[in-house]
Amino acid sequence: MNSAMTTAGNPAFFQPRLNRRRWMGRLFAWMCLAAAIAAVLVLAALLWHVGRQGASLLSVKFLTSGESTLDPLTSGIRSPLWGTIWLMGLTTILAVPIGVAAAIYLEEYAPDNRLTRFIQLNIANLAGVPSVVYGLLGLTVFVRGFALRRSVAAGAAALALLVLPVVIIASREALLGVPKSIREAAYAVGATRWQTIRHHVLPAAVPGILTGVILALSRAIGEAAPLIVVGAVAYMRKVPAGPLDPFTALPIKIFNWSEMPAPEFARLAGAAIIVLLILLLSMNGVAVGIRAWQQRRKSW
Amino acid sequence: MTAHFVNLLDDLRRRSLRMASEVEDMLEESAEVVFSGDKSLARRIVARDEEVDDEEVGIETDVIRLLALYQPVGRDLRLLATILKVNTDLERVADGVVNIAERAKHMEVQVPASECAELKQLFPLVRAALRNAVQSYATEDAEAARSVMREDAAIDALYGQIVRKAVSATPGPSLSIAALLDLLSVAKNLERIADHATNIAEDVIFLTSGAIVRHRHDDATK
Amino acid sequence: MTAHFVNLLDDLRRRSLRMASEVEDMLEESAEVVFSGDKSLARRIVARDEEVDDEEVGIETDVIRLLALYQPVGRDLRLLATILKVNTDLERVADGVVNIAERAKHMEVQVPASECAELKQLFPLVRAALRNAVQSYATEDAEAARSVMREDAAIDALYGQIVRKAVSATPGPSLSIAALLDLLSVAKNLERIADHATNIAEDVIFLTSGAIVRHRHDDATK
Amino acid sequence: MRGWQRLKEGALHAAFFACALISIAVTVGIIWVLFSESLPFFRSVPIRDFLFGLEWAPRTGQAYGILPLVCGTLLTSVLALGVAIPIGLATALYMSEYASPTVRGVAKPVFEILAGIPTVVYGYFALSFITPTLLRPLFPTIEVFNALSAAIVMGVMIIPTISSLCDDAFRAVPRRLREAGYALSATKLEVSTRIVLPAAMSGVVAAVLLALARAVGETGSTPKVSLDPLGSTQTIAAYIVQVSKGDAPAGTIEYQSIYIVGLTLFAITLGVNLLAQRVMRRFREVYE
Amino acid sequence: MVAASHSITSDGMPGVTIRPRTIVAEAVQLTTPPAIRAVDLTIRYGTFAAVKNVTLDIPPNQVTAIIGPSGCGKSTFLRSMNRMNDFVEGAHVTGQLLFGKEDVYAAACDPVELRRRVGMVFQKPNPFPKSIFWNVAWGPAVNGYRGNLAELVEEALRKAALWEEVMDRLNRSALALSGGQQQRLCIARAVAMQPDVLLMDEPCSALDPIATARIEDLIDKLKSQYTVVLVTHNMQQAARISDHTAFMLMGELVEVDATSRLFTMPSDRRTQDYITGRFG
Amino acid sequence: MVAASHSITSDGMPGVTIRPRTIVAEAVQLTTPPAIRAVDLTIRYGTFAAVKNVTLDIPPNQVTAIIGPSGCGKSTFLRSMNRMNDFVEGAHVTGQLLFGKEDVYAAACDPVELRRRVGMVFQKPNPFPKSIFWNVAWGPAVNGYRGNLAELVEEALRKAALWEEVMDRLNRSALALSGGQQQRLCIARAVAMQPDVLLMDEPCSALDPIATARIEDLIDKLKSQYTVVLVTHNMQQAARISDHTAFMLMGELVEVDATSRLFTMPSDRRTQDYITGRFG
Repeated sequence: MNSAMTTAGNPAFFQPRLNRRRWMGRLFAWMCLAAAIAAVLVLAALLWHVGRQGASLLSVKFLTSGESTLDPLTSGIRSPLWGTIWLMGLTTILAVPIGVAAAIYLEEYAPDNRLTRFIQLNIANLAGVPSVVYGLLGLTVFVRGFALRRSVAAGAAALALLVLPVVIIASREALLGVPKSIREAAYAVGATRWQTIRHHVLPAAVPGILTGVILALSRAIGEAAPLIVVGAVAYMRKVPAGPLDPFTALPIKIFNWSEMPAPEFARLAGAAIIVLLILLLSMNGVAVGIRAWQQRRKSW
Repeated sequence: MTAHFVNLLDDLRRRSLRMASEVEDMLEESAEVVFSGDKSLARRIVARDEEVDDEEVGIETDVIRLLALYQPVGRDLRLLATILKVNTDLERVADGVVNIAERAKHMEVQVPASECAELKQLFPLVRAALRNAVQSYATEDAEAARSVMREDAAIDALYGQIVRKAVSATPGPSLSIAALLDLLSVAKNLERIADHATNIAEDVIFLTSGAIVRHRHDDATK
Repeated sequence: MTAHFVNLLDDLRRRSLRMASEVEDMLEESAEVVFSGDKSLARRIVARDEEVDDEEVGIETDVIRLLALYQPVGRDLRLLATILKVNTDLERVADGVVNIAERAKHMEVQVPASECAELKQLFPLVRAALRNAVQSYATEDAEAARSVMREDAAIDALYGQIVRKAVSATPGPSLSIAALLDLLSVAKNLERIADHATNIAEDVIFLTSGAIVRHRHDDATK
Repeated sequence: MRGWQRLKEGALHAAFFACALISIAVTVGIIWVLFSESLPFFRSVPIRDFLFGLEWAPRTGQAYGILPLVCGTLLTSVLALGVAIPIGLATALYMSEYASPTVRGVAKPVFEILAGIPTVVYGYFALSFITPTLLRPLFPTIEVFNALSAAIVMGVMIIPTISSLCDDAFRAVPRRLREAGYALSATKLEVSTRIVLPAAMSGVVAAVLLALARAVGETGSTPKVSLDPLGSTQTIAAYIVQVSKGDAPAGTIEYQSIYIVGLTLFAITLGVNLLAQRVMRRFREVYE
Repeated sequence: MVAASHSITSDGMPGVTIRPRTIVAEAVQLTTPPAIRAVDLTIRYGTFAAVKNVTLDIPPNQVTAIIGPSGCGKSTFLRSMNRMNDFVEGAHVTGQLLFGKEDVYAAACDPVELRRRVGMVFQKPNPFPKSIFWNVAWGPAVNGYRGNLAELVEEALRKAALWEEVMDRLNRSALALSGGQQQRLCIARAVAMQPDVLLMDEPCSALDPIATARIEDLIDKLKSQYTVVLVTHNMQQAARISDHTAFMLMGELVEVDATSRLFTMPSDRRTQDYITGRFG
Repeated sequence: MVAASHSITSDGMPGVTIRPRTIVAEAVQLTTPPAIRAVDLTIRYGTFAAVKNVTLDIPPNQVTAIIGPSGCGKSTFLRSMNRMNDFVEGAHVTGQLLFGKEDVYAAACDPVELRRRVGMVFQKPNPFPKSIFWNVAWGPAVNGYRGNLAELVEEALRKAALWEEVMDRLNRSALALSGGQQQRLCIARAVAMQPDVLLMDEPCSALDPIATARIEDLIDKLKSQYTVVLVTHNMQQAARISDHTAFMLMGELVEVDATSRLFTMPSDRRTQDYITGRFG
């Protein structure tokens, strides 16, 4: 390095103290790792605790039988499970088409004006509104206003409104991820706006939209508060036969059981949680899978 | 755009070679004029020179154009520079040929054969020099170019002989001063044409090796 | 990198102008040799020509280098092309000057003053032509260049006069054929130097306007 | 464009626009519902008492001061942030700066699972594990429904929110900035804390605010008013759930109170969210 | 409608089929009428005029390059020719832009139809994330091409000098191609629409010198069949491949000339300064 | 550790401080010892050899350009000189890379210390999102600079020909500068560390021709004080600014020569083909 040519300045002015810096760096890295591990440990503790409480109660019978008032430990989760399935189905049907359509409008059609900016700001805020408030909205509008009473439809409608902003935001992100150059390419070969969206933008965004939708639903599946407010019943043996029937749902049952003082209810809650978590994990798994597949495919 | 440029460069090189063979032709014809006194042929040579002049300007314009548009480097640049230099030399050769033809045209009184012997020797030598130089240019053969440069000495010697003979000549009725001057002028022009042939050979060496050997013949011809 | 290139280009141009004034100097000195017969001066001219030769090669190398490295366009390219062409002409002028000095050196028998009258006229004309051409090159003045081209006719006329006088001369003890030939050779070289001056003027017109006016003096000098 | 094509384009445009307007309808709905249902509340309770009253006892029908509820909510949330910020931030730094791609590939989904676990599960975890197993040995006087365990659980619950948003913010810092740091003879620690962290600071702040909003909005534990974390507190969301569970008949003051309390919650979260969005926008401007 | 695209005249709008070759030359100094003619064209973004009073003829079947420093408006000008600026918020055009006899900015002009006839190639290769075949075939298919799609695709790929390289993997994803191949695919895609004019917006700026050379060779070949307008900030590229060069500066057209003339004898001082790098 | 850095000998490793000026010139043909010397250097990513057996001397206080087609290994080679390749997963180096007398890849060499003496400028301008002042001052501050920071910043900005433009807004964000100014700021930032060598990885590829010209002028000025190694895929740029040019192809060093020689008389056929664009 030819110190003869270090004409600029005096290197003696530097005091890099490399050893100290190296040591600090290592310490910091270990601290960060410890924090990450702590977070994972909590998850492990939670799973371990839930598993210890509920695993022994799990069986096919647990899924298919109703709640027993005589012996709590023979109770099953037939009606809350079906209630949850009903809720998810209806929520998807209500929220996804509207959410995706709104996202398409905002990304592909909307001019950059005040109304658009207001809609965007509004959606971002809706996403942050506590779920309980959606419960209140559902209670007033659907349960009483539309006279749906305390039905699956009312609960699903409230949940649909709850996930709508999340679906819109996720879909917008997915649409935004489709490069502008693809749209330009399509327009440049004489395609109309809808042709461009239909053939290029949507297909490219579908994995992202799907991931977003699944994650939004997996948020909805665990919500208890809005359903309680809308008026899901805590105790019910029947399975809803139609959208206007009363219902209960897994999280409500868990909430209900976990507040009971008797220890056997804690075990029941644990078992129900395992079922709920398995549902959730499989949905998450699908979403993660789609994302991984999409990232491998996407190379623009 | 390389393909396009390569074609353009090749076209230009071929144009330059065509001009070279045109000039060779003219030199051949000028010998005929000198020894036969064919005046119409002399006029044709003058006319051909005008074409050569036009072609010289055309080639030079194209060299500048290619330099501006394609910004060549390496061998391409050397080739363009060579074409430019050879171009100038060829134009000067053509000018020399015209001079010879003009002289020959008004050689009213024919130079006696005895005085012409060396000139008759000089013509083929110069023609060979030019032909070989052009040949080395066409084939980009540095060895051939070096032999052209070596042979220039013989031409210079022969020219010196002609001059010495003229200086010691006695002008008289059979050999007017005018005729003597014409003869010397033809010889001088031939000698200069051979110089231009040498220049072309030098340019060929530049083309093949990038070395400028002008004014350094001793090294180059080795 | 423009700043750097602009400096290099300017350096090269100044080098070319320095070479031009060197050659002008040599021409001036050669007149002295012719009319005073100063043999040591003649030798100095020959020595200076070697420097000019080296400088010519140097400038040409640099032109090629700048073309390869900076790939100039527009006026920069025209300037480089002009430098290249002027360079060749200057070297030829120097060669002409050397020829004159060589001739003058062995002008054993001095040419009688009567025969020299026109030559004495010719020298300053040619010197003026070269000076004006170089001047127009230095100032990039197309108008001055055109006037150089117009003035070439006078030089050609004077040269014709010298030739005609020589042809009609009677060689005798006071005027040997050798002396006559020397005289004619000096005149011829001067005439060719003037031609090169005209070439330089043509190059200046190319530099300023991009037009190649060679072989088309009628249009250009208007 | 053919005629029918033009028509189709126009119709689709209108349909998409209508869908976008639904989101506004939802907001309008929320605000209208909250206001219209809570207005009758002020017929029986003066606004001054509501805003500045220090006691919240709707059952007894006398005290309707919102402050205890807000305090309870904020106490729980701030405690939760105290747990979540250091761990979340350190985790995010580890994930984005130190972890190898393999570790990342495993850890990232784990954190996503953590983020996806429903509130009820965390509530169950707090009630049946943290309080009896972890806290009771330390603080024997602790109540079953206490603020500390709620805060810890809430903190754990929002760790993934913070770490994931911060991780995104750190990764949005272009690689070339890190390279610039290393090329200036910096160590990894210096690059992480003095280039990446400041560059992503507004993203970090936005993440914290969003986490706060989430904490505020979540159901925690149940009644009583105190600033003692070992005692039980009541949060706003929990109050609404509690009243709804009890099936209060429409028209009663208790029923109206859940709307006014919901309005308060809505106002707080809206404020926090708007702030977060402002910060976020500034963060995005830096790189886009 | 263009001559070759007779398959799509079925929409019963024959009124749009004005063909440039039927014009009686109004510009007498031109032997052939210009393919595109801008008359006093000004393009504003809000209050900022990106292109100011540009009047320029684009001669048919030649390559016209537009050069100039960043932000000189060259790209905006190019994109005005097939109305890609429509997607830019607040863009506003005054003056005339004639494509043949038709005013591109007249109310009667349908941009979708226009873009079919004025193809475009972009700065970064932007193939669709589809197969190579469908990249080329999509445009014609969507526009109701009723001939043999496979033949059309082959022809377009041949014209884009890509056929040999991809003929045995037409069903593979276009994204697997190299950058240079992708850009040639984009050219093939544009060519498959049988346009009259090809607009190219810095088509090589994302490519390495070797891929660039291939694209340049290709453009040179294409100009016998298409009018090419090329925006580039690479002056050497403009010099190498264009027949005409227009120099723009701060939204104004400073000089337009035959390329060989502009690069040896620019008539405007600013052009001189720009091409010799003395600018700014 | 290297000679100039005697301030860090406090770590008790005096044995490493061999100083190059004590060498009895081992390479007799060189008047000055090379600033950097690669001896049979091979760099692998996994099993792929990006750089193969390169032996090259980088002469001090001159500009050495490395050219070659994409993927020829030129960037990898450059980044090996200050061990920026350390951050690439699976990179593996064999052979020697000598910075003065010190083997850069020896266990005793601390890359953090090395990078202080071998600065780097990247392809895209990458200023920190901090003020202009702190962009320049950050590196020295982190490395315990004990002089007057303000003076150092001014000197560095002056050297990078940026002082005049930013002197009255040192506290404004560096991101508000134009691309060309940002790149000069990055050069100032590197210069402020008082390095011996400046590595530049296509420093102008993201800039327009005008900004490029300014950076090139700047590099020309800097070479009197620094050894500059420049990777570029713009051959013209290498021609314009470098004193020496090395041509790499598929990881191998094909030819290295004085730039003017390489661009007029390349000795290798492949170099000839590459510089005249006949490659590939």
